[in-house]
Amino acid sequence: MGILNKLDNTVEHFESGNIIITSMDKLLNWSRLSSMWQMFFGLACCAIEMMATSASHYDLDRFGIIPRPSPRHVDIILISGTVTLKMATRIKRLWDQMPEPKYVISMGSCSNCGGPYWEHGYNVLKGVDRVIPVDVYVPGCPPRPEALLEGLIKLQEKIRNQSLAKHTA
Amino acid sequence: MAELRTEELTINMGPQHPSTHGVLRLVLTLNGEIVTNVKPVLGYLHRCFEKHAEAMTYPQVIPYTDRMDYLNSMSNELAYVLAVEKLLGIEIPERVEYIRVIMAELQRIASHLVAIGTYGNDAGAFTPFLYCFMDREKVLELFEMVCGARLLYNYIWVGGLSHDITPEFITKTKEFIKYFRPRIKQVNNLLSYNKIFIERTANIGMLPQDVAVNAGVSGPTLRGSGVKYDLRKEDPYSIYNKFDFDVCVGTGEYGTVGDCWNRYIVRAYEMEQSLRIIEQALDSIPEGDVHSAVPKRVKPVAGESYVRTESPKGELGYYIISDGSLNPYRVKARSTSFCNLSVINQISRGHMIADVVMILGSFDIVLGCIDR
Amino acid sequence: MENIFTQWFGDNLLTYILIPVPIIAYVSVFALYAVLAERKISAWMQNRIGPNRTDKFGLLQTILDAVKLMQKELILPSRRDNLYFRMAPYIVFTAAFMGYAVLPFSSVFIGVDLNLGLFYFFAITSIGVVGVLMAGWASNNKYSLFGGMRTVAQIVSYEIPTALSAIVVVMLAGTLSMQKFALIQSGGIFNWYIFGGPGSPIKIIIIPIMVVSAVLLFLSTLAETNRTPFDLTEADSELVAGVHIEYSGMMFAMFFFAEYAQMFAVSGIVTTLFLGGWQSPFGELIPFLNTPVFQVFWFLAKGLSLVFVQIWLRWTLPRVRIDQLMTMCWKFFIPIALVNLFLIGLYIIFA
Amino acid sequence: MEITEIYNKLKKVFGDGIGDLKTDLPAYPFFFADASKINAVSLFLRDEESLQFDNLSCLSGVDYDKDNLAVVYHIYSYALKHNIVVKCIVPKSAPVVQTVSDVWAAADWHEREAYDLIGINFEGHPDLRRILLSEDWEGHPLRKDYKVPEFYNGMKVPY
Repeated sequence: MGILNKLDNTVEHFESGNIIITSMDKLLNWSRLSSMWQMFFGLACCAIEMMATSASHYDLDRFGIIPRPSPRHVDIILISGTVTLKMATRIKRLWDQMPEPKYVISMGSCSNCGGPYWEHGYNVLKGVDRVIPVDVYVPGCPPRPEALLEGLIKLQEKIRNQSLAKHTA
Repeated sequence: MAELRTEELTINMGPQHPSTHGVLRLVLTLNGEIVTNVKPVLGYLHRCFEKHAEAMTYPQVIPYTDRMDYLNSMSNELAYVLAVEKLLGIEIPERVEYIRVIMAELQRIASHLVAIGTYGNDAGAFTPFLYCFMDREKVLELFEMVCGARLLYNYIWVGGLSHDITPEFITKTKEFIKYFRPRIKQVNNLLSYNKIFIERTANIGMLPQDVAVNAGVSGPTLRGSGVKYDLRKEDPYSIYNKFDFDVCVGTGEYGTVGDCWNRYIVRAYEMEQSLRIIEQALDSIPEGDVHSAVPKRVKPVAGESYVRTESPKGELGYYIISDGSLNPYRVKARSTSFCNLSVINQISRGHMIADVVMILGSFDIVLGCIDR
Repeated sequence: MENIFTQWFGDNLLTYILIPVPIIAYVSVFALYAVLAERKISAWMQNRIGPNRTDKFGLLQTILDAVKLMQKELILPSRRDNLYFRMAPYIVFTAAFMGYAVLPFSSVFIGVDLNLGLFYFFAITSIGVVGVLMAGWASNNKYSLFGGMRTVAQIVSYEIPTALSAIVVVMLAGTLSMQKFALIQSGGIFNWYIFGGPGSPIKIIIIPIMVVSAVLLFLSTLAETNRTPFDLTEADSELVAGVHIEYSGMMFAMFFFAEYAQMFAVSGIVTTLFLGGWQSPFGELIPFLNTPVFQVFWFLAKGLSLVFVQIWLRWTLPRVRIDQLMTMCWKFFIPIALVNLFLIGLYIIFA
Repeated sequence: MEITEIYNKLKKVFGDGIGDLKTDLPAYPFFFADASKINAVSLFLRDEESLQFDNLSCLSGVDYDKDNLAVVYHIYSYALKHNIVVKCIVPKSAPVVQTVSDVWAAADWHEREAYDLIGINFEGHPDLRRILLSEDWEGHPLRKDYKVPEFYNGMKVPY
């Protein structure tokens, strides 16, 4: 029921240059990109790096990213680690439980493509994008905190370029 | 008055739950707030380690052991490499052994810091968690200095190490020891001896000695029950017999021996002992070449070996069967958390939901280690 | 003294419409910036920086959070209890705000100076419990149900020590009007009720009692607002997010803001009862500091310091368990409060 | 106590239930035990005063050779500080081994794991379900002839 969803049907016919739409875009995008609440959710090795990133040394709170335990409160989910076939359905469900607009960051090789488990991992899902759509892929095994920050900034850029008027992605 | 109908409530904790330390799922049966049954459901992180090990050559398995228990990669590597070396029957230069011990002990500190920090987080105190992570970051810097990686190192090779340590590493490590001693006290003051924390953990989740031994519980979890059993002393591997350190056991300073607080405090004490070992090792480290014993091709004769080591979480064993080829025929990891976790149902019955969280935290489980 | 709006506009409808405006404005700004303050203070305590990307020092952070939450999809669980699920956030939100009606911000500004002010406050903040229980029940989620039940047990229990320790002051002051509490404590810091209130030097003997009562009141109100170490409603590590586990977007924001609004409301009560309300600590020594504008300053300064203490406690202490919480209430707080009450009664009779 | 002493003691009690002691391989010497007597053997190992094997360190299921599966027990004594390795061999056609989970609680989950990954049935185990893989998984992945399924629950399994 968020504003965006309601507007979806009505603003189709606006040109992208409309001044009201663009300044509205700026505000809404700014708010979305600077308060990306993250799901308190870790899968495997990368989760430790994710924790290290939100801890004192790197401090994700600078970007307004705070971990929330309930999927209803969050904007982004960091798939931090190997997604097994047993877990894949649960991740799909978690993603379904998140309210729109929602974003997914796939952190680390395992969730990008299966990582070191791509060949013999009979229980490993080769890439979380087979289950849920991914916005940003962060490579590395595990990615350093700096790499994760870079990925988050890339996601912020992506959000910054979204618009009410035209549908991107 | 008509009789009230009551029924037990089944509540599903995890796989996404803030305090299951990963993707463990616990199915709790509750009578009000009292837990009547806990059914752990594992396997949400089953990454087929053993299948991979059969498909890889011996050195190629080392990165997978890293990823098994990702909080103490060095100890995992060490255990696996010791098992392979036992199959090969090769002599290791003394310098390598010293460096391995230093790394394993630093890793123990890093792992215990995460254990303590997340345990504080489970209890609702977020600040100690970040304090611990701050110190852990310092250990990771040391690791980064020797092998370039923060979390998964692939540092300990069969017969040697990937890189030698530098004199700078030694000075930095000494600085770290000097910095870290007072920090242990700080964390203890902030968390371990906090009245609320003691109330939450003391006399919760009692694990009697005989149950612990019978269920294969090991490491700080076992020592918290008052069993003075540390493989570094009892069955010394590598060169642990050269160092002087104490085995810490739960003493029942608060609560009773075998409860959550005693399991927790063993870790805090152990960090101090690890510092002692590192100090001794740094002082007496001999010169040598860390690559001299690295075999060109790791191809052991047919046979099998089982090596147990004391990882930060407990007894970590690798059982390797070789059929004389380049790949292991079978590698079975006797993972620590797997055995430690198996007693959870037994000891958390009759406690409250909040206590189950504390009991789970006191085992210091890592799902990568449980599910492999 | 007359309310300043009544002085300006007379006793008519316009006045009653205007009086809540500054209060609501204050509460909104406070709730927004208390969230930011919490994040900043916790960051400093933990050797971090805290939000700093939105404007200078992250000043716009919570505003942007709010704008973002407005955009979020409102997810309604399919097996909810529709009416209660939708009503709950409003009830919690309203209850938290209504308490402000009787907070004396200054000698010339109070929402409404009821002669039963304190009673009204306790009554109205209890309505929030109903909202929390509704939310817990209607979400059709076992975790939120647990959160709801815990909160009810907790708040209903803690009302008793709260009221008992407030009654200590009521007995001394002989009134229930919030404005009168503040008025009585005029004449400097030593006339505040935490130091025994105004009166002859013999009051020294009740200072320990009053300090204990003040601490009791503060701790029990802490429990009533569900802050750590008593935040069993949410209890991240056990109940995931407690009652608001199923609420998304603005509905969640309302719970969030209500919590912060309540933080100041209860601090205001402690301030008014024990810390002299809007009275300047210098009393008549510097009359300039006791003008109505400065009174607002003193009231906010005292209230916000208590809010700071709440935040400080939250980021230092672990959480207690539900049975320990109850034990603390029924076995320690209530007996101590009763003894206090008895001793004060003796003091009033004999002194 | 030396491994030969322990072996002789066991041999005396169980006779044919215990196979030959093999010492020619690197690492620990081991002996085979009859899969239908392993429970009694374990109970004896644990309760006999001079043995006191109170800790089962590891229980591994192995795809032993072309026709056989094996279960390997690494047993230690905390009190007397000695250890033995016992193996049970069972044919792939009827992989049934007696459970030891009533002797050592540690065996409970290990046996479930061996059942899950290798497909050994433990007779008398109280709760023999899959532990790591999903309940509806087919096959036992650590068998050498295991073929990875193409799809599981609609998700493609191979890369």
